[in-house]
Amino acid sequence: MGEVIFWVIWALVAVSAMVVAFSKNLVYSVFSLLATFIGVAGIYIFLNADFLAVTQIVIYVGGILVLLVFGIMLTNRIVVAKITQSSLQRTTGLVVVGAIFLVLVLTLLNQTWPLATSAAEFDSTVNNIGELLFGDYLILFEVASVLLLGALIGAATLARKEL
Amino acid sequence: MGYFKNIADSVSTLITGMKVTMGYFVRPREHVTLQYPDEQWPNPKRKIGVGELDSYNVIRSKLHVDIDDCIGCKKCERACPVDCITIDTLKADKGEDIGTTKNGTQKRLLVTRFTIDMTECMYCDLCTFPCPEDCIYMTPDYRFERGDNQKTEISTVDRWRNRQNLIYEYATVPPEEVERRKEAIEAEQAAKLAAAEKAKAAAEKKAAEAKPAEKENPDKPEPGEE
Amino acid sequence: MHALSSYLILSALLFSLGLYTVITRKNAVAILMGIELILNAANVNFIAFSKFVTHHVEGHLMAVFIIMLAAAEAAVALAIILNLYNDHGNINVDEANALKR
Amino acid sequence: MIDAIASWMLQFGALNWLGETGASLVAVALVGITLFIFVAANAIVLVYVERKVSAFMQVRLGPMRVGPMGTLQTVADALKLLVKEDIIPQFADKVLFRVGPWVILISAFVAFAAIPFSPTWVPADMSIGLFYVLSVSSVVVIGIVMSGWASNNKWSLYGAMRSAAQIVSYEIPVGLSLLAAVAVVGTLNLQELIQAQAGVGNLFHWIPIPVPNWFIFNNPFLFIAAFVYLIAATAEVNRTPFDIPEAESELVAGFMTEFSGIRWALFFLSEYANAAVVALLTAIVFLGGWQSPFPDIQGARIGMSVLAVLAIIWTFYVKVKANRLSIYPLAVTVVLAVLAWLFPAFAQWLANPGLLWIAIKGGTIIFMLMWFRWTFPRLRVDQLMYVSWKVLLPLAMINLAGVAIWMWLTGAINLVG
Repeated sequence: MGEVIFWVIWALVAVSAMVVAFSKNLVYSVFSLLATFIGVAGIYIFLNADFLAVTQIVIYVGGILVLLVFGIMLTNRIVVAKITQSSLQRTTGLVVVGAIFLVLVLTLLNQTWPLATSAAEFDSTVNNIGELLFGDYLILFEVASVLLLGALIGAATLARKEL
Repeated sequence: MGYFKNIADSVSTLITGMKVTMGYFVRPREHVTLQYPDEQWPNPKRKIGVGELDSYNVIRSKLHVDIDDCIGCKKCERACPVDCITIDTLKADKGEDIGTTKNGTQKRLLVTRFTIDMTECMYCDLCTFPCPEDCIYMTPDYRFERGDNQKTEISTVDRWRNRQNLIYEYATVPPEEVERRKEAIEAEQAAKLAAAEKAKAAAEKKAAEAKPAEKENPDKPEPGEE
Repeated sequence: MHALSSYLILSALLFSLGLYTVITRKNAVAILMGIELILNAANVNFIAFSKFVTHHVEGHLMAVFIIMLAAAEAAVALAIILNLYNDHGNINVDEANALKR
Repeated sequence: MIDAIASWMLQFGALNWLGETGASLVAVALVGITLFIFVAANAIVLVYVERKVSAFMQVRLGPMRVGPMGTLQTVADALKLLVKEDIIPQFADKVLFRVGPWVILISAFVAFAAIPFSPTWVPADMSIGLFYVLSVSSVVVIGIVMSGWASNNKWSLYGAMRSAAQIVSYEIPVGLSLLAAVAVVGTLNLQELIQAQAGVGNLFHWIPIPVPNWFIFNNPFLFIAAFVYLIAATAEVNRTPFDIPEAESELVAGFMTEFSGIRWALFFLSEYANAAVVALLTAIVFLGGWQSPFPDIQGARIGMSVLAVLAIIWTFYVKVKANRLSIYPLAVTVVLAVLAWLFPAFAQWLANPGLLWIAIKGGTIIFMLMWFRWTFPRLRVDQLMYVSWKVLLPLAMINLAGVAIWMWLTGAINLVG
């Protein structure tokens, strides 16, 4: 059962990411990104990363995707519901990226990973993440918060008209 | 400081507003609305005409005919300045009693059609004065909706300019009856015509004498009960 | 339950598609979408390894920081794209080849 | 709960053929269908209540014709919407137009998966329940933008963009105000959050008035946080006075302009599902969820008696002040108090935590939402942003710091996790 759901989500992520990459309609691209993000959140759940899955939905779907949609709506003269986008060097790009993908997959499959021996799965990650975030990684956390503040101020400054 | 004052003002006004609506919510029911078809506001009274012009005080909302009292004199039709009244009559049969009006007048004409086009009517009240039987008058009934039993067939194309729903038909004579009477009258006239022809033919025959018997005209209808 | 490789292949696919989007698209917002795909691929890798190899939540922490970074980056990038649109009337990156005009 | 139902099903020999996965699948389907029926019934009932509440607040009658007191009006409306012609504008984006309403409905619907309705009834008792509810309700905005965009109508697009800006802004005060409660208890699990609110304590820890140990009475900062949450959440689910995305006097109907029939019904369903989620979440986080306000039988009796006395005072007040007799609250509370004193079982039932209490609390919050809606005029767009960024956000932040200081002062740390 879980196997079937896993592969369905896997296929959802793959197909929607392909739509993002190949669709001529920019709006379809951005909305199929929604399916990609939610599918990746589902993949996280299969990896026992419940906190990460929810964070993914909150920040990617509720934040970044909305920003992207705003970006599209504000940077096009909207006449009809369809916004086309053009691409450059499609064939070359496809060949290069396909080669990279093949190399990656072959490498991954031929590699033997040092798999963890303990079969115990962590039940909930929230406590562990919280303790690490305010323990070992406190400096990183603070730096990230400063970064976010800087990004906020920077974005607000850049987006002003009289720059 | 204006910032905090703004917030304080907002909070206090919000609370005031919520108090008002809650006051109405918990108040025992004193609704403004009425359950319309069941209960209605009374019509307003007005006092313009006095004495013999007392009928002038009627609110003129709809023209109405008591068709049982109508004698088909067409005085109202002639009085109407906008020709919104149409009356058709048929003579009653000889010796037939089609009733009397409330004034005791014997009715002689059968009113087969009495339509009032309320889309044309301008509520001038002029038709009510000539009526000898006081059977056409204005009513204060302002509801022009018709029940389902009075619905007329409207073609979809003409719906937007259709006025059928506001042309009121008051005549109560059923169409078969009208048809029957019309046929009877036609037959009577045809019979009269036939009799006249016959008489004429007989006179011609008499005049001709020697000629052989003529064939009947096939177009001529059968003579009635003569 | 599932082999590590199924996650890694998915991640490789996401990365390749993101890369393809970045190198072929002209529209700046579409390029941003490709970058998000690449970051997602990295996240999947981090979390898959943290479950199968290290068995510790430090990988999750890295993913949290990546997501944070992605949010900051998207905000700033969109501000820049809006400026680009104000200057050029479109956001095709191949036409934005002058520092000032 | 899913596991419980599945194992319960497997106890019957006749259902053994399902196997473990089949049983859990059936259990998931059962819970899902039950929740969907709950959402649909919730929308139908709430639409009726909303119309009646608005009518009474405006001295009208509301629906009266269909059924006794118009109770079947919304059922008739729902039937009408189901059989209405399904119109898709010619130049709309057909795919997104079809998908949009479902995105909104699903994101509103799946939030119920983490809501605990009683000590045992919780569809999925997850360790990140609160965060989960917040996250899935943030997906709504994508559905709104999708439907607004796909309509190919400028009013729809305006509504969608307003909605996106509004929801993204108001998510922050919502999160911060809930975080204040989370900081007190130290868990994101909704069930543990409720369990931490059991018992009776002093009002704001020091004022010697016995109140239930709910977070709204726990400390003054959480009291403010509850209101910050309620206001911000009202905005997040696009209800009046924050309904600029569908402002009917400016934007026709905002993002729903082009929708009709069943798709429009989906919007309505999700709107009221969202309102229910907000109400239930307020009840859970700040009002003790399914916890009873009474600690035991004696507490229930005394509490009901206090209520009855309050009702008597209220009746006299109204009689003196406005010369009217409002008999219903008096009668109900007195009867309940007498019942509680006569039958210990009834008092025990009142003191038990359960579905009754979360329903009462959620219903009160929903009534407050309706009360807001029929009292306040709509905010302007700039005022909306002002309220979010300049009032609610600083207030929520100060609250968060205040909660920490309060906990340090009182030593009232009750960590669960």
